[in-house]
Amino acid sequence: MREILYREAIIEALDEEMARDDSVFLLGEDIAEFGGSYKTTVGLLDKYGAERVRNTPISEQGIIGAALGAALVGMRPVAELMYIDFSAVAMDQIVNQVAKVRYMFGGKANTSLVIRTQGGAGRSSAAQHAQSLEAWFVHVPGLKVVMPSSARDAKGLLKASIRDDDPVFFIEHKLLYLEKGAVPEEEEIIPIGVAEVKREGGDLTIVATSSMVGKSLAAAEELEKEGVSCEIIDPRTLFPLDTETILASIRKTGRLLITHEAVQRCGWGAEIAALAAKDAFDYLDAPIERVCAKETPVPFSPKLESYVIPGKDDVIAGVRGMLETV
Amino acid sequence: MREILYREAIIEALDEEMARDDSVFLLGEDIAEFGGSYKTTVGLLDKYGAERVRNTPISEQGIIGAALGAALVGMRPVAELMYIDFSAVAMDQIVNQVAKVRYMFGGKANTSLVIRTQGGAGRSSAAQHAQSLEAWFVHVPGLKVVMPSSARDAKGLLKASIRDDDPVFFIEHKLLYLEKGAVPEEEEIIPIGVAEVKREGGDLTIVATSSMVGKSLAAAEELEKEGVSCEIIDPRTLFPLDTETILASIRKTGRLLITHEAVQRCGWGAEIAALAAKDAFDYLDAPIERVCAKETPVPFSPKLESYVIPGKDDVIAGVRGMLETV
Amino acid sequence: MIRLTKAKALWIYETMVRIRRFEERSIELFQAGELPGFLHAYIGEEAVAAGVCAHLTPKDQITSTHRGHGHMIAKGLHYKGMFAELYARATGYCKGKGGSMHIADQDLGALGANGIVGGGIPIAAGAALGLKLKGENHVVVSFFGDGASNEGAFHEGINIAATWKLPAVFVCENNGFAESTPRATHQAVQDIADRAKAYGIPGIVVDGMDPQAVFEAAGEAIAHARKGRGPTLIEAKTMRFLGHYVGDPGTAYGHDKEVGKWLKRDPLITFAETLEKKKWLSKKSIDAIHEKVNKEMEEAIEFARKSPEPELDDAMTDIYATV
Amino acid sequence: MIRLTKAKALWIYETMVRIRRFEERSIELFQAGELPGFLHAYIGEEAVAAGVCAHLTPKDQITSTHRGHGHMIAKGLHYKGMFAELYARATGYCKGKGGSMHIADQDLGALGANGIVGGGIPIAAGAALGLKLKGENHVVVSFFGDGASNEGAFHEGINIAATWKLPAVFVCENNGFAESTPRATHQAVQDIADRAKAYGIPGIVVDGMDPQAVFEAAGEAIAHARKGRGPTLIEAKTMRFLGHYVGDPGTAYGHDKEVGKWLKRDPLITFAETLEKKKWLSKKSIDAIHEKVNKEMEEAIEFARKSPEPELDDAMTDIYATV
Ligand SMILES: Cc1ncc(C[n+]2csc(CCOP(=O)(O)OP(=O)(O)O)c2C)c(N)n1
Ligand SMILES: Cc1ncc(C[n+]2csc(CCOP(=O)(O)OP(=O)(O)O)c2C)c(N)n1
Ligand SMILES: [Mg+2]
Ligand SMILES: [Mg+2]
Repeated sequence: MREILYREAIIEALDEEMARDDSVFLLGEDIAEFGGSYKTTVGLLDKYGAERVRNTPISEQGIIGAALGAALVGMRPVAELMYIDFSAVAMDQIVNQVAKVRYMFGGKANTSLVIRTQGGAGRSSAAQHAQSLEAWFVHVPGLKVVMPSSARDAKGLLKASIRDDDPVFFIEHKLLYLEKGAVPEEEEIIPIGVAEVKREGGDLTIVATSSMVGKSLAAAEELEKEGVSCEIIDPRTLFPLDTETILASIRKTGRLLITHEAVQRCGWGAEIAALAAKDAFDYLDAPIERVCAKETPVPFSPKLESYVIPGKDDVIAGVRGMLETV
Repeated sequence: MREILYREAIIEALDEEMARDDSVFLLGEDIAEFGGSYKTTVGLLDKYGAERVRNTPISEQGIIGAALGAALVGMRPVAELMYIDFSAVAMDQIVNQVAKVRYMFGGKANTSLVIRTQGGAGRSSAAQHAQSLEAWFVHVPGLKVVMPSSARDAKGLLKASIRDDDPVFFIEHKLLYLEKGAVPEEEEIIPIGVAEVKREGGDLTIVATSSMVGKSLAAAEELEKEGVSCEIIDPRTLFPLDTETILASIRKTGRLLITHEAVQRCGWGAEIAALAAKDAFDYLDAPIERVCAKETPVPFSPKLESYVIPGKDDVIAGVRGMLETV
Repeated sequence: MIRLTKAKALWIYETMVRIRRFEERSIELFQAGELPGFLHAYIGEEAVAAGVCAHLTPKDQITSTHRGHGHMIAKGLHYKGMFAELYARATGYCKGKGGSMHIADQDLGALGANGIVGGGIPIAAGAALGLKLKGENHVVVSFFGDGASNEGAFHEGINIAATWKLPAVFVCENNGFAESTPRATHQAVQDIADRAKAYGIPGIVVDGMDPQAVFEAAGEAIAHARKGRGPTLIEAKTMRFLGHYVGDPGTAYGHDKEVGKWLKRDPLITFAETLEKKKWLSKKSIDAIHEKVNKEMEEAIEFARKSPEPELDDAMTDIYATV
Repeated sequence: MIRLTKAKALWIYETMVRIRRFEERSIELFQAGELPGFLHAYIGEEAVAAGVCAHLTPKDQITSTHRGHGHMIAKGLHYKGMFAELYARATGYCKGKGGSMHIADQDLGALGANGIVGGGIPIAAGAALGLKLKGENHVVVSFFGDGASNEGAFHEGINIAATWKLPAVFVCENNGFAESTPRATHQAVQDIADRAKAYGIPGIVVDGMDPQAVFEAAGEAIAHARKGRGPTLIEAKTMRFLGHYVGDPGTAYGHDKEVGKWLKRDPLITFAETLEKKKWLSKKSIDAIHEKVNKEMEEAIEFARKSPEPELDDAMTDIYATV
């Protein structure tokens, strides 16, 4: 299969959906001539024009409100928030408006829109440009939350998100943009709500999201050499969540490690731990481990940043710790 | 001990701290002549004047930014956000500014400020006026999060919060305002970071917050009649968290039920479940149970609202379910 | 200028009567303990909703506020679904899930009341963008208060609409108070219409107690928008005759001192007089209107009372289109 | 009017040289791969920071932006701590935890650069409120860009400052671009200074390439604020000579076409000429200034290079004052 960059996969998904459906359009800061801060909309202005690839003022509340209003009258907007950190500026529109209008209005509301953004650390962008805030959005009924870890998932899930009739909060990762992966030429829609077992194994289950999937795969390679066999599950969509795939793996391995780039406390991993401690309790052979960012704002210093953000070695250490426990 | 209303306890705390320290002042919507939407600042305008009890424009970003700026130059503001739901409007200032400046500035920043707000359902206020969003703030390093369940805690913890040198996100509950409780006449500071065992028991541990503490106590009374002895722990401050008190109880009882009014998924309860599944794993005799709001925006209809929000009976059912499991 | 025809004038008058009566009855029902939640009454401001919405078709859209009943009635929503909603019944516009602050009907172009002050303004800009992209010649009107004009959402929403020349009209109902806060203490500018200068769009001050003045100003702004010339900010100076919410006496913050002089300008009285002078209405026809409205109102209340509550399971539907 | 004295003029000139040189060297170091993260260079806009900060004492406060080096230097921060911060060293202003976008020093009245566009504006209002409550006669200046003037935070922050007549000055550095977005496509208003009308405060347009003009306008606004008359919005028309961030060629969005005509108005050149004409500076003294600045700069860079990185444990300090 041909290989393309994660960021190219995003462009392809947008391109194909815009070609397919006139009601799909893009809005966001610097997405037009500039092609987006992370170059995820390059070429689309030329192809679809300024009406459908709209540079906005720096007005995040306005962007999300505009997307919602357009959706309500029948369009399918794809709004870009340049950094997930800036979702804080638009939080009211995302949480109190977008997520709730369908319910508040008794079901009568078109809210088919996608909010694309990117998160994560690794570029010395410091505390206001490197957060991982997915847990906030999973906590909000009315939103779907998607977090692809590969180019293929990024493309297939973005296409599914655009076609979905619910608001989807779609979280890319700044470091993954330049990673290559196999993506089929032919159209592929990856359904929302289906996890993928990225690696099979029998000794323990690792549930990993976004950038931690690749790091976990690398960790698993090393651990394999020590005779430890890890199963790695990428939920891909944090809500709706494919609990069955996760629980089936835990029932098989008896051990669970969860890893994500967000701060541990009240992070999404806690939800998976809680799920397992309830629905796979009898199968657990060891304490549930979490490998997450340390509980601090993200520091600027690359040295401190890589200390704070979990890496392959942290996953390995986590796994080793769990096996010793027994 | 004399009994006063929870909302009166708030007023007393504000009053005493304003009298004690000139740098303490209040700002928020309709807190002056009106005394606040929930009457938690009544009388303070007359006593301290309009400079120190400031009605603001409807500008939540402005309110929090103003509090932060004033703190940076040495004041100790207490900002009120009328509903926790409106924190979404101010989320950038709360999360990207207030919580992070100390760290980003390398430790050189006065950020002694309190953000008071109230959450919770029970008054048919519908989806935008009845949320419980504490998990968002616990997920943000740099913030302390306080959530008192009684008049006494409200007063003692608010005084501690105002004296604290860190930003404290202080969450009251709209239904508790009119509940009476014993509050000492003499000054009492309740330290941040210390849980309280609200009831001792041996069969299972209930960790409950805010309005769920009272409901859990009522549930425990009934369960006692069935011969079930519940220990109820109110963490009071969600961060810093008194993990020792919680873990000690779980080690004693072997069973854990967590209950809060927020939506279950990615709620604060997940963090407690994850904590237990890691640090009390060997002591757990049963799956960890969560009794939380159903995963939906809060409905307007009182019938639906009380269905969605956990009540005493849900706690009882949760406990019974856990005991059957064994 | 679009002149006020007899038909429009009568529509406006009747609409104001409908709003007034709806509010009076909801207040009574609320005070009798029949309605849950809380209510913000629109009484006193009827000329604004009626005067503006007289220009709108069901394909035109509005966004509204916590004080939204008047806008909804003027936009064509029926009492039955509204009362049923206030009663939290399954037959309500929101199936009992939204309540007073979230009444909406997409089919009638009502994109919702809103419990977040200022929250509807960017949404209105977005709806206008959507209509423009669809190539439909409809407009969006966003209603909001003086207090809302201090929210960031106001600034961002109007700036976007102005920059993109969207077919939107922003109607600020300046009733002099944001909850308990008098306008002069929440902003230093004299006329909120001046804020239009920040966006390079027309800003118009209009007497919000005069339905004809509102009608004319709105007509121009809406025509301007329909022609693709972009948004207008209309400031209608008005007054709520009651407290912020039903139950607020309004005394703590000087509302009682202010309201007196406005009561004399009650648009229901003054406009009836105007129309009588023009011979467009008679005492008799006025009575007939009131009677008809009253009758419809009581029927709607009966409908609401008799309607079933939602089932418990309904709490868990309408969260997603598909899961 | 506060006249530009010789002393102030020389201070402004030297400050501009310091800023320019700091930026030139950081760009070189960044391109050599010595500095992590990313940088937004202030080159071209020096007259604004220098002309405004010429009026400020260390007790006066500023808030700044992602493009903040110029403001920090003009506010009195030293190169050593700044370079050390860019190098992510423990000796940096933020101990290596903040980087370019978060340089701050409370002791010098620098309440921080800010990575959130518009984020500093409400904070500035708050600092002004704090100073007023403390009864201190200091002022706060908030710097931000044309793009920032579309954020809700701009609206809310300035409205609060205006309503409460706080001692604040809002300085919009209008460089015609928000990242890649030309100003005309992000707002319809011609002069951002017109936005002052939305708050009932003075709005002034000033030539941001002319240090004297900036100095005079800022002097008036600051005096106005110190007298308790409330805030002013100053719009300084200026231009960044480089792309949005170091590495952005600026070609994709027409910056290259715009920048040409501005380069001729480089304040470092024109102001030097002015001062030479006035005989306040000579070629020789200019060279001496450059030499001194260069020397200090290289010392600072050496200091930074030799400084230790933070220890791993430092990652977990400064999150709370007490836990
Ligand atoms: C974001 C937000 N902040 C505060 C409130 C609380 N609140 C509800 S109505 C209101 C006053 C609104 O004033 P205005 O916009 O003038 O409308 P009016 O009530 O006068 O019609 C306030 C503060 C809210 N609902 N949403
Ligand atoms: C809230 C927020 N939105 C978007 C960005 C990304 N961003 C950083 S700088 C910038 C452009 C700012 O333009 P302007 O305010 O004119 O300042 P300039 O860069 O021209 O000095 C943008 C969009 C951000 N940092 N914060
Ligand atoms: Mg008002
Ligand atoms: Mg700019």
